[in-house]
Amino acid sequence: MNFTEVIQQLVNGISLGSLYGLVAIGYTMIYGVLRLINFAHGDVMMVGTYIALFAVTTFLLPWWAAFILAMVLTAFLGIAIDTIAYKPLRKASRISSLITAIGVSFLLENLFLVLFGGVPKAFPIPKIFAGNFNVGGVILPVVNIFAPILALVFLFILLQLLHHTKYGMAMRSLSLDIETTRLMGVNVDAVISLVFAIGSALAAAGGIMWALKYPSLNPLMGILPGLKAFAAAVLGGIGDVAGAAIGGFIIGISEILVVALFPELAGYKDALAFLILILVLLFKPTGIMGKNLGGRF
Amino acid sequence: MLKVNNLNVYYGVIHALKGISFNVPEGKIITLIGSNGAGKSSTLKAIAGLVHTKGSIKFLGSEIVGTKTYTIVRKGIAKVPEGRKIFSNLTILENLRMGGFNREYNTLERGYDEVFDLFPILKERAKQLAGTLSGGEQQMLALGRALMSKPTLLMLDEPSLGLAPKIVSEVFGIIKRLNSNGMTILLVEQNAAQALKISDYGYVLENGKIILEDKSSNLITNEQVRKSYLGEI
Amino acid sequence: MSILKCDDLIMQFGGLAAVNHFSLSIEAGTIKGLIGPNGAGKTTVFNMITGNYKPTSGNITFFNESITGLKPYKIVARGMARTFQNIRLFSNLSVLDNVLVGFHHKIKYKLYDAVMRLPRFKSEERIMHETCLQLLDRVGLKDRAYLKADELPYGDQRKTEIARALATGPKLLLLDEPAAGMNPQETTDLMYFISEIRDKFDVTILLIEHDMRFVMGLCEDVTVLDHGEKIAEGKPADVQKNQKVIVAYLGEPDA
Amino acid sequence: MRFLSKLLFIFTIMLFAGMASSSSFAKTVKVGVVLPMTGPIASFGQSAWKGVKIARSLEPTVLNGRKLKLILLDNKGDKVETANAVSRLIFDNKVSAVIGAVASGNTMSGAPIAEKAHVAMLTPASTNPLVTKGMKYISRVCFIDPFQGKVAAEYVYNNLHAKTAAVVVDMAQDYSVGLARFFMKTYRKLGGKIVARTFMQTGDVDFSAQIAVIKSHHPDVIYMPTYYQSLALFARQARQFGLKQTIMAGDGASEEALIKVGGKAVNGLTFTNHFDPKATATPLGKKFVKLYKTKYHEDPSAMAALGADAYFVMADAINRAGSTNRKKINTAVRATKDFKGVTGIITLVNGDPVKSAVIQKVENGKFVYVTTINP
Amino acid sequence: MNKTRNSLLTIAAIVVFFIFLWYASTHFNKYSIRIMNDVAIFMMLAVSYNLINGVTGQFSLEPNGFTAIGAYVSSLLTLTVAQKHAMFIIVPMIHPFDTWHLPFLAALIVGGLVTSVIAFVLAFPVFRVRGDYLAIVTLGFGIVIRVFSTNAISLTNGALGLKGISESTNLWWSWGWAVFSIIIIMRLVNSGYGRAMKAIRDDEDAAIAMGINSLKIKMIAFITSAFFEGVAGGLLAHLITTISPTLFTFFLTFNLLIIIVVGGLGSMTGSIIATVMVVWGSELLRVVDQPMHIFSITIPGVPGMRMILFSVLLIATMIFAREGIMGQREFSWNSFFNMFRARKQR
Repeated sequence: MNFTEVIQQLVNGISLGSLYGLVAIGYTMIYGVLRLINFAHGDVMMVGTYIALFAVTTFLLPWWAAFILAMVLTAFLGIAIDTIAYKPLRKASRISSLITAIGVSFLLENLFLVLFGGVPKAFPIPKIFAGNFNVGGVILPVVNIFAPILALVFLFILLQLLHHTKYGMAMRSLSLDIETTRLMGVNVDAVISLVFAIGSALAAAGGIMWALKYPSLNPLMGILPGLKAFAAAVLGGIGDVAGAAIGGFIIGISEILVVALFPELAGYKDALAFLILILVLLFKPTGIMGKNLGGRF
Repeated sequence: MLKVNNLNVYYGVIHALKGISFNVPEGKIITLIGSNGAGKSSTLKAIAGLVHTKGSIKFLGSEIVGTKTYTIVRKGIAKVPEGRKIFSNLTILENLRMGGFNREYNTLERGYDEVFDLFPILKERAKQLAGTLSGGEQQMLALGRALMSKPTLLMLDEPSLGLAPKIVSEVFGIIKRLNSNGMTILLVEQNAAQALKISDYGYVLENGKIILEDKSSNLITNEQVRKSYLGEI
Repeated sequence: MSILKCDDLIMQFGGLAAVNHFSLSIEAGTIKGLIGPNGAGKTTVFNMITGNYKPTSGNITFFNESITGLKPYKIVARGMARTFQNIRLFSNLSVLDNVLVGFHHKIKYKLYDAVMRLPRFKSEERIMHETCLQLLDRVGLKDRAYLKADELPYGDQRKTEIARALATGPKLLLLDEPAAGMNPQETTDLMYFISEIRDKFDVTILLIEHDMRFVMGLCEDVTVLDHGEKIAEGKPADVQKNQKVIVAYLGEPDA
Repeated sequence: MRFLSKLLFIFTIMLFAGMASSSSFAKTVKVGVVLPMTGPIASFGQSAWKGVKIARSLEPTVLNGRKLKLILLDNKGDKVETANAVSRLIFDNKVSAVIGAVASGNTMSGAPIAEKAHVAMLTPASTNPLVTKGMKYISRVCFIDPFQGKVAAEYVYNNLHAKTAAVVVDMAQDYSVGLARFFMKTYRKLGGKIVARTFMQTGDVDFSAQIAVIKSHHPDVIYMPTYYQSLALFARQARQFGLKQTIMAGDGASEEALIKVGGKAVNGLTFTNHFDPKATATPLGKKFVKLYKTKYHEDPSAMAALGADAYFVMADAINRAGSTNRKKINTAVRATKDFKGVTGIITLVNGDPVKSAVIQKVENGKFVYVTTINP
Repeated sequence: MNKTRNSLLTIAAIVVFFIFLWYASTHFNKYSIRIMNDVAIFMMLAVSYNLINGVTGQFSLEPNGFTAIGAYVSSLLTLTVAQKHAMFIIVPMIHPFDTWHLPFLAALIVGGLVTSVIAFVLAFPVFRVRGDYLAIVTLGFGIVIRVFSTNAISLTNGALGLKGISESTNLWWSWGWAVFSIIIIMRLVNSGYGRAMKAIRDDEDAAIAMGINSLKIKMIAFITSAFFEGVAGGLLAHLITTISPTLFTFFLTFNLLIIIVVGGLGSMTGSIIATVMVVWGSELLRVVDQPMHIFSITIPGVPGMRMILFSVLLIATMIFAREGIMGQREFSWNSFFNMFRARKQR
């Protein structure tokens, strides 16, 4: 493989990684606050892309309006899932909420299978995302550039939110000590809802990017990216937002590079995320960015 | 200002508070003393709405049993929790910001200034992570954080816990100063001598019941108080 | 004879010394109290002795053998057992099963004995059950043996926890605030209970307690801890009069 | 315990409902259908079921007016569920014959049950040669992998004059593995050269690495016998990264979604198929395509056509058997000769059809007919 | 006295059950027999899964991976040499595995043992840390196994899977193993080891403080689970006679999770009841996929409705009936008789 190709693959990897990263952020935030592995998160991403699809094809909205609408509606879906399925179980054992999360995941998948069928739906790509750049032989599809930029912009906004707004601070303090956060006069339930809203909206954003890059939608599309994003979240030190993004990049890049460098191992790609995860856990159980403090975010 | 009537708290099988009643008049320092496990912390938690409570707590005339903590805080009750519980991964300024969570944005700066006036050391280290502070500084931060919500009633849970004697007297000095500026204070302490010295009125708790109440100046010399602490048979 | 010796223990958490240059020695057959205000580092000392924490420096010897840094379950096998500050029973198990767990390290039958229900398993389990019921009888819990632990009243939960610790066959028993959350009557009962246990089971006891009446009435020897350091040691009556102790507890009257 | 009684109550209601639904219609002929309606391969089952339903509305009765009742069981694309479903149809619902399943692996887990019970099992789309091998009661209406692979190799070598080929194999699909193997065998025999072999997994969406490998070997053609989901995305990315060679595929490409998802990138994509809606030679096929289009506003996919053929062949066999006797039906199924079905003229030999393959191509966003290759 | 009575009753119940099996195997239709086989295998899986998840309280998501290992190992061992040579058409099987051939029972046991060994290797790093890591690693492990079985063609035949596996599993084998595994696991649970497992579940620190080597006990539970899950995988493979990587997705694990939670985490009796309910119930629920005729009203069938209903039931169970059917209680003859006695008195 020559230099151009390496660069080419690296760019591909970064753009794939940014999608994992966006989904992983939601995982990590929800885990940070509730210590809940939200298995339905990948399916929330799927729902987000379907909303965007219908907004564009059925309601004929311009793409940017459709994307915003999808993020907003998915945010409400996240809040609804939390309120209906997880909130009654706050004080129950963690395994109960985990199983509920699995149930929600099943429900979303099967509901969409029945409603919209298993045949993939094509996602219409707006003109501005359709083109390519060619930089010295390296072909850069617009989406591949746009996805990491968008991911970094969202990450930046989120970090600003976490560090410079009172609700962001409340999220950080919530992940450390719920009772004391209550004492500050914070409506903790509202903040948890906000966490679900942000996580879900980012998942929708990730899903839409996913659909722009791989414009084939089906109700089970969220499962594997969801699991890999989760691996990314753990890899980055679960609970750490920037870590989740980094974990996403690591997994995305290594998946692409391993296949590119060792084509014979292409089949093992899906196992890679988890093999990396197992290795990291062996040597640094708290993940790459994880500190051994109680603190998160 | 605060009227507690027949307050009961249960933790599973443990009946932690067995129907206690007391008053906190405006502008005073009231202290609850007693040995560990007597129910002092439970009382404060009950007032702050952190535990499931039976009975009545009236703050400025309105019933607050059953309301959410954030409503209670907005009404003007702040609590400095036992063991300080500062947010160690937030900076000092952010901790103060959390304390002033429901405060209008334009009054925040004034709030910071007030706290920094009281605790100059915090100003110097405003951008540091709170986890790097020493025990005494953490206690000051916790106190400052509580003040940020502009409380009319400040509750302190064991502010002297684990602090060196010199720092303890410093903290109590500040409490006294706050009071003289008009703040009503409900203080829970194991360090009875100090607490009684600065307070106006005291209640002695034992096993979830109030066994004694009197003016602090009287309690300080009371033999029974001494007994319940050092135990004499 | 001194059965437990702590030499110059230091325990640091992130640079902060929770326990500083702490030394202790316990004579066989005594009841020793470890007291001090909240946050003084008493539980940390316990956790070091029982192997939950590895001391930053210092040495712990038990029957003249070093147990510093040994895993907790290995220390139990050498004859030390503990209870917890806020009772930590196996809440879904019966009282009998809770106590039987205490016997675990003495089990000699192997996995296959258990699975095949070989005579060795049967006889050992039978003996264990009998011993256990006897133990429960001696601590007055026999009629509660088949109740679930979390269905017991508080006082009995405390007794069960002590019985469970006794089942491990300890020479040294560590009790972390046994009287916490008890009313005066229960506390008095517990005092008799503990001193009875010392005699019946021939154990040495080290206990942390806040209730001074309890400590003064029960302990033959008291060590006072404040800010991770030992500030006094001796007979309860002497310690009670110690000015440093009074200050630690009641605060400096004229600070 | 209250919870238990509630659940029991729910189950009791379901039992009654179940009995109610199975006890009516004495004069019908019951045929079971096992398809994946949920789960990872739900799209195939759903497509096939559409075809079956259209076919039934064209020919709802058999044996001079007895209604043919279809009992559809979902196998979730799972082997255990398939075995259960086939078993349930045969022993519980007492069907006269079974149609299904679609993926070869699933069909093979149900096949031994039908075989032992002497019930005809007719699969619309299981192309693996092993499905019918050594079986007396398992048949199919689709051609088999070796034939398709061979046809593709011959077409690529002879008609497209491609001397070198790269092959992309979906390691998770026995279908793909099989086709690739037979393609390569024939292609090499013809004198072609396989210059690159790359792998993927069902569900993969990113093919940039595979594309890079293929690109560096400059093949004349890319043979990618996978399903349309991967094909569409592969084609998009291949065109994006400047790979301009013709992509040759198998019948897995035949689904409108290929064009919808693939867009312009799939133009020129050529594939072997069971049938072409525009080149249906039989009257039945024309009727079917017409009705399908009015109902679903799109051309039937090969999967739908095969589903329909499975139904038609089965109905025809029941008519010829003249009874609902399971063995007789199977004999009739197996004796199908020159049946003018939707996908062509079907003659079964040992359960496998001898029938022509169609070469199709995508042009300007439409499937167009290229040629028919007879066996 | 009660003890002898109870063990006699247990033996009698087992005998009665096997007489029933004999009756079933000769009189029931094959569909019912198949469902009974499924129930037995799932029961075995559920009970062993419950050992690690419910009894020991370690949240693990391993069954699909372990079942796959057992299924592959035992199938590869029972397939004849000729079958293997005929089946591995892409790449021949690695020597000397292709020459090995064992009878059914031996193959099952070897399958279980191999699974146990892998469990040991996996558990060693994982049990060093507490918390959700076990769940994550075992979940990932399941995916690794699936990917491995698709790609290690020279060992597993890849996506083509294995076919023509002898249909050796019948009611005797499946229920024999199910009863055997239940007895073994119950005996384990009702021994000092089981008490230690429950102690770890309730409070690991306290358990360690009582002299329990928690790593060792967790290992015992995990490896025992693994063994029986491996054997169950073998039984499953020899029931449906064909296996391929897609058979062992985490849907299998989730199904089992549902079973043990609905039954009551930690209760073997609960798992047993719930297996029957879930496996049989999901077959019953098929009616909602089809048009229904109740009192001459026709409700059109929606294929897939079954899975939606299933998910909703699962969520509802967790919210409204978290304890499951049995909580942590177990069936015992004494309580059985007490139930009647109590009724009579009323």
